Amino acid sequence: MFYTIIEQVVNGIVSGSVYAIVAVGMTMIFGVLRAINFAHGEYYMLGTFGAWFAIEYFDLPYPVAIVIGVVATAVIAVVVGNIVMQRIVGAPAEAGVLATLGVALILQNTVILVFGGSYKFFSGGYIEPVTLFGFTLAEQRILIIIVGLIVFIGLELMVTYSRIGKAMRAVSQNIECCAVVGIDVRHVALWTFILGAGLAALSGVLTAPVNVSVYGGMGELITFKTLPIIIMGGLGNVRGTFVAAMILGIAESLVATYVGLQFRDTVGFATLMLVLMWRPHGLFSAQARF
Amino acid sequence: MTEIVRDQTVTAAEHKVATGPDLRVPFGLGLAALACVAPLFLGNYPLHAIIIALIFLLPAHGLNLLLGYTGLLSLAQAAFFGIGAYASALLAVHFGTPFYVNFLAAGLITGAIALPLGIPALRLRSTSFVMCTLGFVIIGQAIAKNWISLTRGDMGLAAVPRPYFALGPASFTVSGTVGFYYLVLVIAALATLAVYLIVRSPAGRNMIAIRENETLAESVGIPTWHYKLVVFMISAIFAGLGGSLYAHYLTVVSPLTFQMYYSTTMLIIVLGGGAGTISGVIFGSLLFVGLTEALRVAPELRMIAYGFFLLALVFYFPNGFAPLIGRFWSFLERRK
Amino acid sequence: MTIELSRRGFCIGTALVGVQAMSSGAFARTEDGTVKLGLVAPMSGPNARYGAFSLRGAQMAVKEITAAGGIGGRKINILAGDSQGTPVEGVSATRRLIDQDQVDYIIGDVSSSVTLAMQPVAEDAGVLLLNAASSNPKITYKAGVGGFKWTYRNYPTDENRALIVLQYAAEKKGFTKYAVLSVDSDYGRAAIEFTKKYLPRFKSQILTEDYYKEGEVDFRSVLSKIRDSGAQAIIMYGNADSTPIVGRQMMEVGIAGKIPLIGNAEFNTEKTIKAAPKALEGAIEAAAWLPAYDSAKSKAFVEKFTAEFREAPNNHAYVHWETVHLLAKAIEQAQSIDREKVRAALSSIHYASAVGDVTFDDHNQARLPMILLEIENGKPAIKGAYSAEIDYPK
Amino acid sequence: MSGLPILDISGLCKSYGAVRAVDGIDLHVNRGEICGLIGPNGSGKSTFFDCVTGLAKPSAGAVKLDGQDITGWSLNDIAREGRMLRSFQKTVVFSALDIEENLVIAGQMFTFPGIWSTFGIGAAARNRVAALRERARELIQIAGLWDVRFQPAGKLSGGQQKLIQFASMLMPEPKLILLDEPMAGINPKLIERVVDSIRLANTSFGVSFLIIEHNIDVVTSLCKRVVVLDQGRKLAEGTPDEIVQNQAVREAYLGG
Repeated sequence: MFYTIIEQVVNGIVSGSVYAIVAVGMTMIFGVLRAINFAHGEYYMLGTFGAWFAIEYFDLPYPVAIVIGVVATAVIAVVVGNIVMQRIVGAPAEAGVLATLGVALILQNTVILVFGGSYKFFSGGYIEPVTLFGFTLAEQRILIIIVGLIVFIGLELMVTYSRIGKAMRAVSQNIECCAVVGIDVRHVALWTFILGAGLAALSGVLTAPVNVSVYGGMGELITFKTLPIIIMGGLGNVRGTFVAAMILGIAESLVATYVGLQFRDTVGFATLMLVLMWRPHGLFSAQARF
Repeated sequence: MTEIVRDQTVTAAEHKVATGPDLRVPFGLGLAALACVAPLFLGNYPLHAIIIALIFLLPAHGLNLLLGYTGLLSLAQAAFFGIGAYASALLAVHFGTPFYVNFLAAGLITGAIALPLGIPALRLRSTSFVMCTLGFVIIGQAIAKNWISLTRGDMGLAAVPRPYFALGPASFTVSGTVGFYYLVLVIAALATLAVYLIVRSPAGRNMIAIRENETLAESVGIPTWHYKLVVFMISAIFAGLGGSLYAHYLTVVSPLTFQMYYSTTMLIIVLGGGAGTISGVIFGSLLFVGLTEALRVAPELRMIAYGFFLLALVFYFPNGFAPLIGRFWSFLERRK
Repeated sequence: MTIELSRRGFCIGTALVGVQAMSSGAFARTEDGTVKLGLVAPMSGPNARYGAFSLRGAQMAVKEITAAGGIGGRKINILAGDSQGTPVEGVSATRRLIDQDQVDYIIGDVSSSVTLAMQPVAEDAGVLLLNAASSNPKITYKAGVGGFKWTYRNYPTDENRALIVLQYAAEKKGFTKYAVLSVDSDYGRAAIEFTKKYLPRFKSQILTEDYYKEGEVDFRSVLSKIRDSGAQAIIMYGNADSTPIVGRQMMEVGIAGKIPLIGNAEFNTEKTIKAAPKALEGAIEAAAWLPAYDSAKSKAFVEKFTAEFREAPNNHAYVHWETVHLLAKAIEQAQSIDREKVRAALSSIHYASAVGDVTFDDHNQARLPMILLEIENGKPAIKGAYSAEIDYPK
Repeated sequence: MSGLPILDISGLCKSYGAVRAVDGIDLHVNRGEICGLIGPNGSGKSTFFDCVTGLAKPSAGAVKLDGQDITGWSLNDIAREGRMLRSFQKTVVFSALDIEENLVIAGQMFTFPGIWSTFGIGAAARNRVAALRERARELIQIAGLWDVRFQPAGKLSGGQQKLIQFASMLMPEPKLILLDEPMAGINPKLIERVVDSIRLANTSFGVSFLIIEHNIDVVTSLCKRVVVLDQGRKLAEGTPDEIVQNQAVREAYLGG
């Protein structure tokens, strides 16, 4: 019994790490752009497709495919960022929802148009199971947890020490003041968006080996998983998002075990609504951004 | 939250009426007459498209009251649409009640469910509120899937009967596209009238005040929270009524009715037509359905084109396409 | 000024397309003898992964028929309609095909709730609706003598499948304790419903019951639970794209090779087995068709499809390919494209499909052989083909 | 000018975490009086206003309006039930609506008995609105905004918006008005007009006022009694002359 619970918690942490990498990008984008990005899962999908393409068509090894997936997504993010995301800075919330939905439709269905709608098999990565402290995991999952930690530490360092990181923090705290002190808000918005999209792509490429199936519409689910996390984590709050992702991962895992897998996808929004009833501003105050 | 300037507010419209000869009344009457005779020259498929547009018009009217007039962005319309569809279908399938009973019950049940949901949700601000309303859709779907004894789960409720009316010994069933078209047309017209009356009432003015500046509205004594709750409920009732029509028209209700798709569709209709205007929403629903159907010409490019349409809408027509109609009027008046 | 112009242009353009699309209906029917066939399937959005194969399969069949000189000299023209897997879109697509494109026959949809919504539309228009991939039993409960005389289904229902799988697992393998892991859709739920109906007959029981959402990627928790539950096999009625994920994660939690999968979710394709060979070993499946099926017609289909699309066909590709051929045969036998005659021909058809003889019962439900297979040494081994009459609810 | 004070505040506190923005203030406004409230920036004036008018919940203390305890009431209840209205520091009007609509909205909740009756479309509702419109036009004329009455309020100058806001508050015949820096950011020429309007409202309509204002000339000319706040506490109270002479007040302003 006890072992089962511990094992499920470990399972939760594994899926929580995946959510964390995706959600952290989305929450940063929200912090700077103040827009809920309904297209965020699509960058996850693009990353996966980029890597799949590299492996399937050019027979490249998986580590190279990771780079290609992330870079390809970043390039697309530059285009989307310039054409769309920069322009929704300061627009009302519903404009952001519509614009990002539009982007999601375009990206998703363009991939379906180019590669066909059917699902593909992703055949890279390190899928052999290893046993660690009595728990069996695919090597890839250990990689995901490690990358998750690196991303978290890296982001913390970036927003504390680097120039662009400080600017991101500044913009997320007070957009009017930034214009006054000479921070180019649009520039910061673009870079935050590219970083966020890149992280989503990284998460996609890293999970592809364990998730195997790759298809154009796969991003939607990720978007819906991520939304409650970023709200719970306090919009724009990186640390809060990490904790919320872990909480959701573990809660989902326990619900899948003790209640039923069919309720798993409801956990995110159900937890969110309970949390909001208790603390209307999320678990972690949105004030403590980044 | 809503900084878009909606230039066609009630007052502006009122003064326009005062300032010059109004072409919109004859034009509106002409359009209504056209709608009445449409089945004479339209085939089943265009009629079907109009029926869908008119069904979607109901939840869109509801969302317009909420977003366009009160300034609250909600994605919950799909949840209430689904509740209305299920309520209506369950009544029809289990009890064989006549259409008007199902239809009204769907509205009442949806409103009754919206009230307790709105109380906690409306305490939330902006993004949290949006996500909470999206949560209603997701959780609604989970309930529809798992409360099998009531909803039959994923198997859905099939063979929902065509709308029938019973008055004493006489009964009458609406079948066929043309019959349904007239039924939906009448209901949509009544719904539009209802929205018009709400918007023109003193309450409508208070709603606009809340949209413009909530704190200021509070400071002049408007109980904003109560208004938001009432409007949330009204918008849910509209969605529920739309769901009822949907159930009787498509004859199938499944958990798929609880989909973000419907919420975003309503949002696109309202913003595409012009939030905060009634004619805009009517125009928006026809435009939306016309566009998605027209794009069937190229199935594989359809959703991509639709995505670009959304971007164009956001960036080039932030007030929707309704201001274009306004420009059309002033163009006509200049010609005279 | 330029912006103004282009905006106006855009609007007029949209309006024109709209008008063109709307003002149809009045066209005279072109009686040039062409067979107009509509295909409704999800082609955009997340459900496109099921629709893509359907269209390809159907298109390939049309190509073959055209290459062979058409149906008794008649050309065949296929028109696609996107349903997005949503009833309202499916009905719109169907209406368009019927009223605008004037098709006489429609094949579709994959999703059962879309098909259910299409049924009354086809019935009202008197257009033949031939379903090739929905398994909800209600579709043919309501068809033929059940009501909708224009609906036919060339696809097995879940009921037969559930019985055959359970019987084989109990009698040949001696399993009595099962865990359920099926897709949370009408398909997955209904199959388990029927399985439960037959459980007492084999003195078996279900220990755990879980349904996964389409597109689910994380099964570790539920698989760990199944591992600890003492189940002897996992009953899985699911979507093909989930099988490799489940397989890989079975390997992770250490039940691969110990607890086999039984049911139906394309356990048998080469790629799936390659994704998780150890987990799929011993899997038992009841399939309408499988790529490795040993018949000349089936093998030729797989070869041709792979050559054409650089991808191996799946079940949806096959059923749609076969259904187009089935329809062509009916039209040929009717020696007419008159819908009523074709319908009559279909009711009495004897069609030799790649897996066996196809006939229709009085509910317009195809009597189809179901192939039972087991994965042995990384290859599907066919254990027999079963066919059973359906007990329609009175 | 006898009897109970119209507004009686005792021991009002408001703390944000460890910070006590308002720290036990006692204050009253007599019936028919114009009372001034001054203090250096950050002395807690606005927080005090927010707590009194229900925009913020006070941590401790009591607020009595016309003898009735209104502590913890919401902003709209205080406005509607108590007829105590307030203005905001940043000028606020319903910017997309014209002046007349602004005023009608400001009066609606005082003529309709409840929120359900506002959904009414019958003659009763229409008559009520017509009466409001009538009064609105009068006030617009008094405020000298007749020429711009059909323009969206947001398009008007800051001073004109202040006048609209002031006229809005007169719509329901209030007992007491709390003004938060009514002269901030308006054209010196208009100051005279606003001062006159306040005086007129006080004398003709019998409205009592509590005014936060930095412009000491305005305070001296309008108020008979001035209260000074500093660091969340009441520092001094008296006639304008007494306050100007007060040593502690001078220190607070110069030293702060």
